[in-house]
Order: sequence, then C-alpha cells, then structure tokens
Amino acid sequence: MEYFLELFLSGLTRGSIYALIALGYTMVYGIIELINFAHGEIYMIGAFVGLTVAGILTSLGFPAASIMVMASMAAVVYAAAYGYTLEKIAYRPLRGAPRLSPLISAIGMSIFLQNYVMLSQTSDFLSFPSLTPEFDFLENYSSMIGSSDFLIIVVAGFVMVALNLFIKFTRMGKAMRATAQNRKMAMLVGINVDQVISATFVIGSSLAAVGGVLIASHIGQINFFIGFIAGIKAFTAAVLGGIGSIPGAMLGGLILGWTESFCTGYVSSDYEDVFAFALLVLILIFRPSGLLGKAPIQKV
Amino acid sequence: MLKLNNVNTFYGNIQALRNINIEVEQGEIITLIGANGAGKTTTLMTISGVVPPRSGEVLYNGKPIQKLNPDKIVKMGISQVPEGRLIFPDLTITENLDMGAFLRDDKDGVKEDMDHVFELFPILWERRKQAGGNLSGGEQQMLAISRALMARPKLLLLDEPSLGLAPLIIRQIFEIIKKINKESGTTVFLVEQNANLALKTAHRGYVMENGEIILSDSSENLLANEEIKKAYLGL
Amino acid sequence: MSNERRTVLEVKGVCKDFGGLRALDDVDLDVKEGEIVALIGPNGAGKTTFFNCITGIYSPTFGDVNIDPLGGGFQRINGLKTNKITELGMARTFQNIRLFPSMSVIENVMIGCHCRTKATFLGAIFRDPRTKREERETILKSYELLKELGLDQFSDELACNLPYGAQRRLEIARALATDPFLLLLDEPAAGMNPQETLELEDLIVAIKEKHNISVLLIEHDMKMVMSLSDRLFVLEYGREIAHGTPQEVSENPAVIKAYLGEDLDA
Amino acid sequence: MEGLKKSILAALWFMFLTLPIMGVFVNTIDKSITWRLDRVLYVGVAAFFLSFAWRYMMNRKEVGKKQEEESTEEQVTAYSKLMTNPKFYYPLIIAIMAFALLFPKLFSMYQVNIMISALIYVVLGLGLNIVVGLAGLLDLGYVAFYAVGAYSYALMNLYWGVSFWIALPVGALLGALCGILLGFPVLRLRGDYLAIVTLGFGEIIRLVLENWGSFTHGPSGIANIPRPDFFGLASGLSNSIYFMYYMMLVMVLFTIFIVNRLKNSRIGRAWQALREDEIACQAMGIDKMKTKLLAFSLGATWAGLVGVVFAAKTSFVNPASFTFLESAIILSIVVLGGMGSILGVILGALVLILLPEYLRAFSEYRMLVFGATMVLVMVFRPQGLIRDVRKRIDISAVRKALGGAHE
Amino acid sequence: SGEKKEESPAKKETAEKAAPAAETIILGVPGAQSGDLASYGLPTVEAAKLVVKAVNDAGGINGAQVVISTQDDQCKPEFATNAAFKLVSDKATVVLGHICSGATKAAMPIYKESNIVCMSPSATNPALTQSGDYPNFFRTIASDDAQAALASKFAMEKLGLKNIAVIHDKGDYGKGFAEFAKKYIEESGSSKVALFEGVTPGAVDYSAVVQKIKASGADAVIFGGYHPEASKIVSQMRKKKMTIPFISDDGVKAKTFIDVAGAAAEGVYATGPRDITGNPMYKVALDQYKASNEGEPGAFFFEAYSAAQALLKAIEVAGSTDYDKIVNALRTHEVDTPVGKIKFDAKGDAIGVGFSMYQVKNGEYAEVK
Ligand SMILES: Nc1ncnc2c1ncn2[C@@H]1O[C@H](COP(=O)(O)OP(=O)(O)OP(=O)(O)O)[C@@H](O)[C@H]1O
Ligand SMILES: Nc1ncnc2c1ncn2[C@@H]1O[C@H](COP(=O)(O)OP(=O)(O)OP(=O)(O)O)[C@@H](O)[C@H]1O
Ligand SMILES: [Mg+2]
Ligand SMILES: [Mg+2]
Repeated sequence: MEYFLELFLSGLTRGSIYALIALGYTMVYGIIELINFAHGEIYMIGAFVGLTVAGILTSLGFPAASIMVMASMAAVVYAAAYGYTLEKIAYRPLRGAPRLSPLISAIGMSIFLQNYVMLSQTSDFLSFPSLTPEFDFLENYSSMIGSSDFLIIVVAGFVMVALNLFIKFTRMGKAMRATAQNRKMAMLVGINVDQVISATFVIGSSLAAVGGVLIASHIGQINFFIGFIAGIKAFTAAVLGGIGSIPGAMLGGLILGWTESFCTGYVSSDYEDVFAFALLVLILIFRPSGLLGKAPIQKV
Repeated sequence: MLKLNNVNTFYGNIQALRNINIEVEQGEIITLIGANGAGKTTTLMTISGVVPPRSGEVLYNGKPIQKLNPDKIVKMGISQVPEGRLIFPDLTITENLDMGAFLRDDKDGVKEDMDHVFELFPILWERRKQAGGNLSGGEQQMLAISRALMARPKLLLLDEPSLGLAPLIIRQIFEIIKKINKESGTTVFLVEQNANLALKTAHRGYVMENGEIILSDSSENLLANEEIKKAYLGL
Repeated sequence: MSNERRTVLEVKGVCKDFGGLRALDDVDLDVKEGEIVALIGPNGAGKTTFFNCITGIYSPTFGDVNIDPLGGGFQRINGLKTNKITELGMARTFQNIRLFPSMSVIENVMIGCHCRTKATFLGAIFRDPRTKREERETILKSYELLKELGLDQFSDELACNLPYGAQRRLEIARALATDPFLLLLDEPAAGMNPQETLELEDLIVAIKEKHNISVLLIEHDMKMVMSLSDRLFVLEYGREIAHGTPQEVSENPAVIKAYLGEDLDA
Repeated sequence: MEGLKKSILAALWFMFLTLPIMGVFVNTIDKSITWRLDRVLYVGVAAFFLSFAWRYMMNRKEVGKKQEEESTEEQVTAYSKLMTNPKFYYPLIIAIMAFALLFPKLFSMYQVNIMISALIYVVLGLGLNIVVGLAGLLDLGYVAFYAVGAYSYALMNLYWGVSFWIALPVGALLGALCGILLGFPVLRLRGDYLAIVTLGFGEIIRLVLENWGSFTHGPSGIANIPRPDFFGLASGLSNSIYFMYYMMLVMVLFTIFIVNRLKNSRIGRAWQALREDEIACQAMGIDKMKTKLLAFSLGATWAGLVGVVFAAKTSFVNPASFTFLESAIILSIVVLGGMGSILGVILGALVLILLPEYLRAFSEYRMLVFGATMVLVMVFRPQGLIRDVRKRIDISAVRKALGGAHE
Repeated sequence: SGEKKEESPAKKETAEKAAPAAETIILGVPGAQSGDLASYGLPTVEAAKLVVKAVNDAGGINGAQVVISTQDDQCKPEFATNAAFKLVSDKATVVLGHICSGATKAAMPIYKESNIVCMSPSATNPALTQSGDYPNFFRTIASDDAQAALASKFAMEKLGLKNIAVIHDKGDYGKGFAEFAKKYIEESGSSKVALFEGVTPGAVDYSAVVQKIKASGADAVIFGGYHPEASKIVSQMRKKKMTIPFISDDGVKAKTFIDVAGAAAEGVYATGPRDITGNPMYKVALDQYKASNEGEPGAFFFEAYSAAQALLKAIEVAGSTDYDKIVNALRTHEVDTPVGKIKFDAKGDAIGVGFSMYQVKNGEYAEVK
C-alpha cells in the first residue's frame, strides 16, 4: 500500500509537470489549430532565464525563497516575451497559409531555439540550484514526497484552477473562446483577434516558464534539450485530455504521469513510454476527441 | 451617416467592387439587391473592415474608417449579420448572444436585451442551452440576427437575413427590422435576395451588378421598374 | 393520380433523439416512382434531420427506412453507412453547401461518378485499356451533366470561385453523377432571387424527366414548392402535422398556423 | 523615418531577449558570473539591419502575392505548357537525366554518397506525400515504417542470411502490413489526433527496437549489413556506392511514375476529395476507411522499401536513426517542397537533406542555420517551394479518344 | 537546374581542403557536435584543437602543419557515414572519432576501405575491438566489459554487497555496461541482481524508479549511463533517504556530475580511467584548456586529447602518412598522454589504459585504493 502511494505521488508530480506544459499546447492549439512544437523550447528558455537570474541573485546574497520568486518572475517575463516574438515572426506571417506550413515553421523554430541556447550557453548540463524551501510539515513523509514535489503539485493545481476561471469568466477568456471557434465572426463582434492570439502565446509561454523553473529546481539540472522530451510528453498529455480543453490538459497530464509511474513500479520502466503511447492510442480509439475534448460540431 | 466613396475592393486580382458610391442617412433602411456574385457581401465586409478596400473611402459620421481594424469599427456601432451566419458552434445560444454584447459593459442592459431577443424568437429560448452548431439552419439565422441586435448597433448590416427561414418567420423578421428602425432609430443596411420584400421594407434601394451600382432610387420606383421586375422579382 | 406507381422510398415511424430532444417523432413518408415530393415545416422542425436519417449520416433511433429502387421488393437501409446508401441509389445535396472547394467543377462531378466506376489502384498505375476507357467515360459523363445544369462554361473553374447559385446547381450535378433513383434536395433555392428560383424549378423538372428519377425536396419558398411538387409532407417539432396535395396542405389550418401565416405572397 | 524607429525598437527588443541567454553565463557551483555583453550588442546591430531586410521582404511578399495572383493564369499556363508540351519538357528531362547519370563521374564519392541519402529521402518524401499531400492524413510517425523496412533487412540478414534482393520486397510488404495494422484502428481519428497517434506509434516502434535487446540487439544496433550485390558488379566500396546510386535513381523514377499515375486517377481524386470534405465524400459513395487505408498503407510500403536500402547503405542500423525528428524532417520535405507537388517534394528533399551537408562549413552553427532556413522558407513561401498544379482535364481530347475507340 | 548551384560551394570547399593535402596533415574529428548528444562530442573538438595548436606552434609534424576537419554526425549512423565519406573525400590523414559506438560502427567500414586509422576517445562497445571486424580502429578508453567487471567485482568483493539493482539508460553505452555487470554478478553465484531496468533519458522525474529500487530491497545500485541521469537518480534517492551505495561508470565520472548532483554526489562510486591527475600531461592539457575556456573540460576531453596526441605522434614516428606505418607506430611506440603512457594492442585497445574505482569525497573524485 505504501508502495502504491509512493508511486501515486511520484506520478502526481510527473503528471503536474506535464500538465503545466500541456496547457500552452492546448491553448495555442485551441486558438489557431497549430501544434506549437517550439513550446517545449520556450519552457527550456524559461528554465535558463531562471538559472541566470538565480545565479546572479545568489551571488548578490539574496535569500533562497526570494530568489525562487524572482527567478520565476523573470522566467515568466522572458518566456512570455519569447512566446510573443515567436508568434510574431514565425506564425503570424503564415495566417491563411496551408494548414501544415506553420507546423513546419514551428519545427524549424524548435531546432533553431535549441541550437541558439546550446551555442550561447553550453551543450553540457548545468547545475540548477535547489530553490525550494524545505517544508517542515513534510519532514515525516520525506520518503514519499519532497518539498519540491509538493511545490510542483500545489503550483500546478493553483495555476490550473486560476486559468480555468480566467478563461471562463474574464473578457479576454471569452474573446479567446470566440476566436478559437470562428475568427471572422470574432472580428465582427468586436474582438481584436491579433491581440487575442498574442495573449494566448504569452499566457501559454508564461505557464511553461513556471514549469521550467519548478522542474529545473526539482531535478537540479538543465540543458538545451530538456524542452524536447518534456514537450512531446506534454503534447501527448494535451491530446489525451482532449486538445483545446484546459481541464483536459490537466487530466491528460496526470493520467500520463500515473501511467508511467505505475508502469515503472509494477511492470518495468523499460516500457514506460510504450505504455504511455499505447494508452494514448487506446483512449483515442474509444474517445476520438480525447477524454474531455468535444468532437467539433459539424451540422450537416 | 455612412458614405462609400469610389470604393474598389479586390480578392487577390479579382476585382469584386468597382467604384462603389453608397450613402446611408441616419435612421434610414436601405437595401442592396443584385444577382448572385454581384458583390453585395463584399460591400458589407468592406464596411466592416474584414476585407479592406484597395482604394476609395468609407466614411462613418464623416470619419474615414476604411483603414481601421474590424473591432474598432464594431466599437463605433456597426454590427453585421454575416452571410453564412457564422455561429460559434461550441457555444450555447446564450453564450453566442453574450458574445454579441462583447463590447458592452452594462450587465443589466445586456440581460434586458437578451430577454427581449428571446421574446422575439421563442424557439431560441427553448433551445438556449444547446450548442449553436447543432441548431437547424433557420434557428442559426435567428440566432445570428439576435446576436447582432445584442450589440445595440447604430448601424445594422444584414446579409440575406431571410435565407433559409420559414415564410412565417421571414415576415416576422422584416417586422422586427422595421420596428427597431422605428423604435430605436437604428439605421439598417439590408442585403437581400428576396427583393420584393426587401424593397417593401426599405426606404431606398441600390441595385448592383458585377460589382457596380447600376441603379439607385426610392423603393417605390424600383418596385415599379420593369427591368427590375424582370431581373429580380421573377414576375 | 399516381396510385398505380411503385413506391421507391418508404419511411415508417422514424424517430431521432438528440440527448433529451426528440427531433423526429414517428414520421411516415413515402415517395413513388417519378414523383416530386416536398417536405416543409418551420425552422427546426426536423427536415434536415430527416434527410440525415435516411441517408445514413445519422441512424434513426426507431423506425424503418425501406427502399425499392428496382421493383424487386423493399430493402431496409437503417444503419447502413452513407456511402453504401449512395451506392444503393439515394443521392443528396446539402443545406449548407458542401462542395470540394479546391477541386475543379468537373472534378467535383467526377467524384460523384466514383461509386459507379471500378478502377483500382493497380489499374491507376498500369492504366490498362479498361481503366483508360472508364476514365474517359467518366469525364464525358460529367461534362454532359455539367451541360445539363448549365455549368459547362465553368468546368475548369475551382468550385469555390463559383457564384452561389452555380454552386447549388453543381451540388445537384454531383449528386446526379451517382446515378440515383431518388434525389434529395435540401433547400436548393436558398440564396437565389425569385428569377433564379423560377429557372431552378424548370431545371428540376427537366432533370427528373431526363433521368427518370424521383425527387424529395426541402424548401421554404412556397411558390416553388406549390408549383413543383406532387405531394407535400409537413413537419412541426419533429411530428408530421399534415400531408397531401399542395392544394390540400395549403388549406390545412394547422399548416397555416404553424408555417405559412395568413397570406401566401412571401 | 518610421522604418528607422521600428528597426531601433527591434534592435532593443532583441537585445532584451538575448540578454539572459547570450549575455550572461552563470555557474552556480563556483558562483561565478561571466558577462558577455558584447555579444548582445552584436545581436542588436544585426537585428537593426535585419529588420530592414525583413520588412522589405515582407512588403515584397505582399506585393508579390498580388502580382502572383495577377499573373497566376499566365504562370500556370506557362508552367503547365512546359510540363505538358513534349517539345519543352523532353529536353529538360533529358538534361536532368544526363546530369543524374553522369553525377558519379563528376563528383567525389562523398557527393555521391550524400546524393544517395538525398534520393532515399526523395522516395520517402514522395511516399509520405501520398499520405499527407494527396490524402491529407497528417502522419508524424512515418519513420516507423522506414524502421520496419530497415530492421527487416538487418534482422533477416542477421538470422537467416537473407540477401538484399529478397529483403527489398519483403521489407516493402512488411511496411504495408504495418500500415494496415495501424491504419485500421486509428484512421477514424480526425486531423491532428491522427498526427499524435502516429507519432506515438513511431515512438513505440523505436522503443521496442531499443528494449527488445535479445532480438534486435537493442541500442547497440546491428552492424555489418551487406551492401547489395549485383552479379558481382557491385563489389568494393566505391563500386557498391555507385551501384546504389543508380539503383536509387531507378527507384526514384519508379516512385515518381507511380505517384504521378495515382495522383491523376480515380483514386487520387477520391483522396483529394476526402481531404476537403469527408461527409460530402461519403455522401458521394466513397468508402472513407478503405480509401484512407489504401493511402496509408501505400505510403508505408514505400517507407519499408527504402528502409531496406537505408540499412544496406549505412551497413548498420540502430534505433537512433528512427527518432521523431526524422519523421519531422520527412514531413518538412513534403510541406516545404510544396504539398502534393511531385517536383516540389523532390526539390524539398534535395534542399533539406543536402543543406545540412553543405552547411558543414558552418560547423556548429549548422543546425541553427538549418532551423532558421526552415522558418524563413515557410514564412516567405507558405505554399512551399513549388506549388502543386493540377492537371487540367481536356474534354475535347477525351471526346476524340473515346470517339476513336468506339468507332 | 537547382542541383548544380548547390554543388558549387561544397566543391570549392573540397578543393580548398584537398589541394594542400600534400604538405598538411588533416585530422578528421567526426562526432556529435549538435543535437542532444553534442555535449559528448564537443569537448573532443576542443581537445583536438588544443593538441593541434600545440603541435603546429611547435613547428608541425615533420614540418607539416596539421589542420582539423570537424564533421558533425549527431551520433546518428547515417550522418556518421556521410561524415566518413566527407573525410575520405577530403583526404583526411587520420581520424579522431567517432564519439558513439553505433555511429562508429557505421562509419568504420568506410575508413577501412580507404585505409584510414581511426581512434575514438569514447566508443566503448566491446565488439569494436574484440570482433576483429575493424582492424583500423583504436581507442583511448577501455571497453565496457572491463569497466563492468571492475564495477561489479568492486561491489561484490570490496563492498560485500549481495543484492544489487542494475539500472541503465537504455543507451548503447549504458545498457552495454549494465548487461555486462549483470552477467558478472549472476556468474559470481554469491550475489544476485535485485532489479534490472532501463530508465528513459531526459525524463522529468525518476522518483518512480527510485521507489522501485527501494521496494526491491537492493543494497546497492549499479548504474550504466551518463551523468545527467545518474545525478537525477542519485539526488532523488538521497532525498528519499536512501543511503545505499551508488556505483557507476565512466560516463558519470565527470566533474559535471559532482557539480550538478551537489551534496548527493558525496560517496558515489564511479569507475574511470586510472587516476590520471598525477600525470604531467594531464596538467598540461588542463592548463591549456583553462587558458582559453571557462569552466571545466567536458566529457572524454582527456581521452580525446590523448587520442589526438597518439595519432599525431604515430604519424611523426612513422615519418609518413602511410596506413601500415601509422598502425605499426601506434602498436609499437609509446606516447605520453594525459591518460598515461600508452600504446595499443593488436585489437586496438590501449595498453596502459585501465580503470580504477573512484569515490566522491568532499566534492572531488578520489581513487579508492
Ligand atoms: N474569398 C474570396 N476570394 C476570391 N473571390 C471571392 C471571394 N469571395 C467572393 N469572391 C468573388 O467576389 C464576387 C462577389 O462576391 P460576393 O460574395 O460579394 O457576392 P454576393 O453579391 O454577396 O453574392 P451572393 O448573392 O451569392 O451572396 C464573386 O464573383 C465572388 O466569386
Ligand atoms: N446533432 C444535433 N444535436 C442536437 N440537436 C440537433 C442536432 N441536429 C439537429 N438538432 C436539432 O433538431 C432540430 C431539427 O433540426 P433540423 O436541422 O432537422 O431542422 P430543419 O427542419 O432542417 O430546419 P431548417 O429549415 O431551419 O433547416 C433543431 O431544433 C435542431 O436544433
Ligand atoms: Mg452574398
Ligand atoms: Mg434544414
């Protein structure tokens, strides 16, 4: 039972991470139907900015907790700026182009950004300081859950709820939903579509950056390639939950995390990814629009 | 109130509008009729800023608006019921209507208008929780009209509002058009295939052919015009 | 007047539920050989849903859909796939035009011929004489159909560049290419002006005669319906409230109340 | 003036963006911080000038779009004339063929070798083009079928000593079989859901190859796979390379021939229609599943086929060759070249495969330039390098032919 | 046509490099220089540059200047063959590479045909030297089985462990090492393998596998793979208060590992080339590196440095670029390198390069005597 619980918690951590990154995929996909392959790279850049800022602040002697906050904030700002620029350079000129062209542009951007960071920083792994404070109340459970796991789960949960409320109840959220469904009509009810798309990229990227800093601090290292694998997994999670759906991204992330962790625990980690993808295939066969996704309405 | 000066609009190299001059006075109902592909929809899209003109001016209350983004134009009080209805398919009827009032801040007013719209089209009330995409063609058309009304426009552009509607409803819609024109002073720019009814509703009419305005006159005169009768009224 | 004619489509007690909404409720309808039957009713009455149910896009919750294309007895087609039903000889057009927008006009019609031709991919690769001949015949047949509907001057144009009215006619041509015994038209005159509607009326009659088919028609243009159809069925809220000749139906008080309104000159 | 302001803003913006990545290097272990602000300054200067170029190109693209549309008619006719009039295209084809035939004589073995790679990718691109370009099914795991082909030769050779020439059809067949097996359950999915499932499938195949060590030799791969022999003609490294070059040339021609015929056939039309509107397609009597499955498995067949060639060419296979990035590159070939266009796909393959090779001069900047090129090509030529031109149907010719046949 | 235009720049490049081949010696350096494995290939490039610079500054080899031709292969077999053909076409004299065993295996036949000697600083797959298929292959690093033998023996005999979890990263290198370790443990009869599992490199979290190790009741972990995974696993083990020994391979015996794993690295064992820090050449290499770079040298830097030295020295000794003479020189003549005084045996493994066991103590690897 304890073993089960341990695996459950480890899956929860993993799943929360996937979910955080998956949100960006899901939002962007929802609004411009683009699989933004460069999203993983934004997450990676967020982590790098976090590292840089944390490094500078550490050398200036700031306390750990405040470093965590400030590094995250800087990461968020920069990831948002990168996301915004990315959209403007690589996707906006492709509005109205054939559906797959932005996808290729995204793949190109992903390759570019990876190499940009590799060349600017280093190809090697860099140590990322552990910025999470030790929570005393977790002392007794340390074999099951660490402070950073706890922080990841809490932040992911909080972000998810906040985002859901944002989409449901704010004007921008409303505009996003409208733009996602019919861009032309969104214009005709007075929505500035360009602004909405930019905002989507900015928000999605910021969330990825939060994920980036949390994870980097959790596992203690980063390099230029971390975005790729996390990105693919997160994307899988987004699809699993029903791409375009925000609770779906959360659910998909968690299910993916648990699948991997239980597969590792009870079968073998050799095949954890095989299980994860097989699960994806299975779920999509029975629910072709993902767990919480809705089939697009096509009135004949 | 609205004035199109020598407007030329293109789709790529296809010229859809040629030197269009149209004038709409405050409080008027005018109609634009013409065969399929004449350029009526393009005219409305040009006014709304979705397909900006390559040359010429669109003046709204004397201000040029041809370079503004659609959202700015909507903000100035110009709403459109577009061709093809363009319902937000995953949103419910209520949410679709709410989107119509996107730029409005007065919650109570919106609520009031929504009740009013439901009164006009009771079937929408019955289906209010249904996704817009699942509605029948006619229901969608009613929804599109209602959504435009939710913005409380000063100028209402209607693109073939009677399309796909049952005879009873068509008459009702034209009554509504007259009513909002009279009661709230909304100016109406009506594009319609059902020329007969359109001319009976409107004060003045323009006739369009191949992207050009070939005739403009008062409705009575147009209705009496033999050419028009033959070409558009099917008599 | 047509009692001896054979029934080609017979629908009995069809119901269709969408969640809690019963869009069709126990609808009976039949079409006889060579007839033009119209289906009318207020918006949201379930007319399009009815089409979808008999063409396999939805499967009816209850009820039977039977067809008898050749006079050899009825065959039940509930739940068959759409393409199977088309192969059996029912072809339709769509209320919201669904052409293949970036294919040329003639290619659109050639797609209609698909289910009446046989070339496999091996044939396509080796281009044996039979495949070649079939391909040529397909082209010719499609071209003839275009001519019939007055679209031949557009044959190389992309379908999306056609004026609205022409697109509607193209849908009819494409449907005819499947060699149907029954043609289902969903609001063919929508978006046409009265003059164009008149021309369409003549066209439908001509097609019916030439191809020796029956037509089932949904339309809100009463003038057209009245002058074109042999019989009418009227739906309201998914239920059939009347059927009969145009004359009978137009005098039916229930129909006037639900659908037509007092005067008829709309 | 306006432009100047914009460029200055762009320069500042990019300096801001690159500051923490290029401008600082922190080492959290020995707590050292290295500032490299000069690099940020260079970025600013570069951004300043490039933003002028960018705007200029953007304007040209806008204007170009208008002009292109204005001249499409002529261009298309000129192009289609070129492609349909034997007087024009025969000499062109002969010239290209002559060049292709003489290629090994003109260039070094390295050039021939990478040209073989390029030709392999031409075939892969054309194969994927059936799936993506013609049938509109987004397949992100195409490399799986390629792996199936490569491993089928490697393993059959390893365990049973099966020769290349037997493995070639078997690999193709196994590819097709996998295509059908995967296609059955997943082709019901729409659009991008299909994409992710195929991506998953690609990963599954790779992971199985990696983990099933006892059978596939796992990550260490299978070495010493023999190159094809052809009656002793292709012995020795250089001969076998030349032989493979010509073999690939034949295979490319064969593929072009088949894809071209499929494209302009009843099946090809059905694929295109399916791509545009599935519901209408079914209402026209087209069996959606069967038609899609055909496209999917045909694409897989080609991947299986060249997979065998690949194994023979590298003489070594391991799972590292079959990652998602590979699928992405093949897809890029199709889209960047111009979806559906055969010529475009060929050009796309040559560009994307030869480019990184010729970019070796940039050494570590190579992939950076490669990624940027992909983005720029898409931004400035969203339709791909060569736009697909559909064959016009000439009715009078058909009528004549048919009339002749009938009489 | 378009093809022709693309040919020209490359041709020019070839011509430029090929022309002075008579007087210059071309040292090919192929390996992963971009992509996810770049961090294993780039230090080799750096090492080659330093050695070549030193040699050229000292007047070259027998008067001939040495130039480097780096070729990226991303550790992928097909790029490796392309790189190999490129080097053959460019008339490379000797080759320092490739980095990954798979890529090396793919490329070797091409060098073999062209009589080019290759020396890898990092390809540890046993078959490369032991199969006899690659007579022109040499390496300055010992093969996986030697390492695995050392690691498993150490665990069983020195530490007296009975129940060992063997974990690997599913990669060519790591899995090879782990499989040998498993084999030796099982053959010993006294100890047993508690768990044999691969982890996915680059995964965001390894706590599940750590839990599994814990649940298996293992009294030690032998890990085959590289430092990023090792540091993640070991950190999570320590976070979960698992203090059992962690024994790993040369991929982990890097300064970066200690930097990244921090406190968790304390006490970790790793096999590595026999302690070389005392070698005079080691200091020289390190100083050269520090003079032009930030931080510490990366993976396989010293092996690469040694290989470059050995190759160039062999040419010098041979007095020619003839294949047989170079091979002969490599086998007979000892060279002083950072990894020690080495020459090569008939199979291509370096004699004098062996492994010792190291343990992290106070943030440094110290040899376990
Ligand atoms: N997006 C487009 N791209 C290219 N051409 C277009 C586009 N939209 C419309 N056109 C062309 O512009 C002309 C005018 O079209 P428009 O839709 O304005 O006509 P309309 O008068 O509204 O016709 P209808 O009665 O069919 O609605 C037509 O010839 C049409 O083919
Ligand atoms: N897929 C669906 N899910 C839920 N409700 C649906 C669906 N399709 C249709 N409906 C509902 O069923 C009713 C009948 O729709 P249908 O499209 O058949 O109407 P119709 O008679 O064709 O009307 P119109 O003349 O306006 O086209 C409508 O109220 C519609 O909202
Ligand atoms: Mg219109
Ligand atoms: Mg309908």
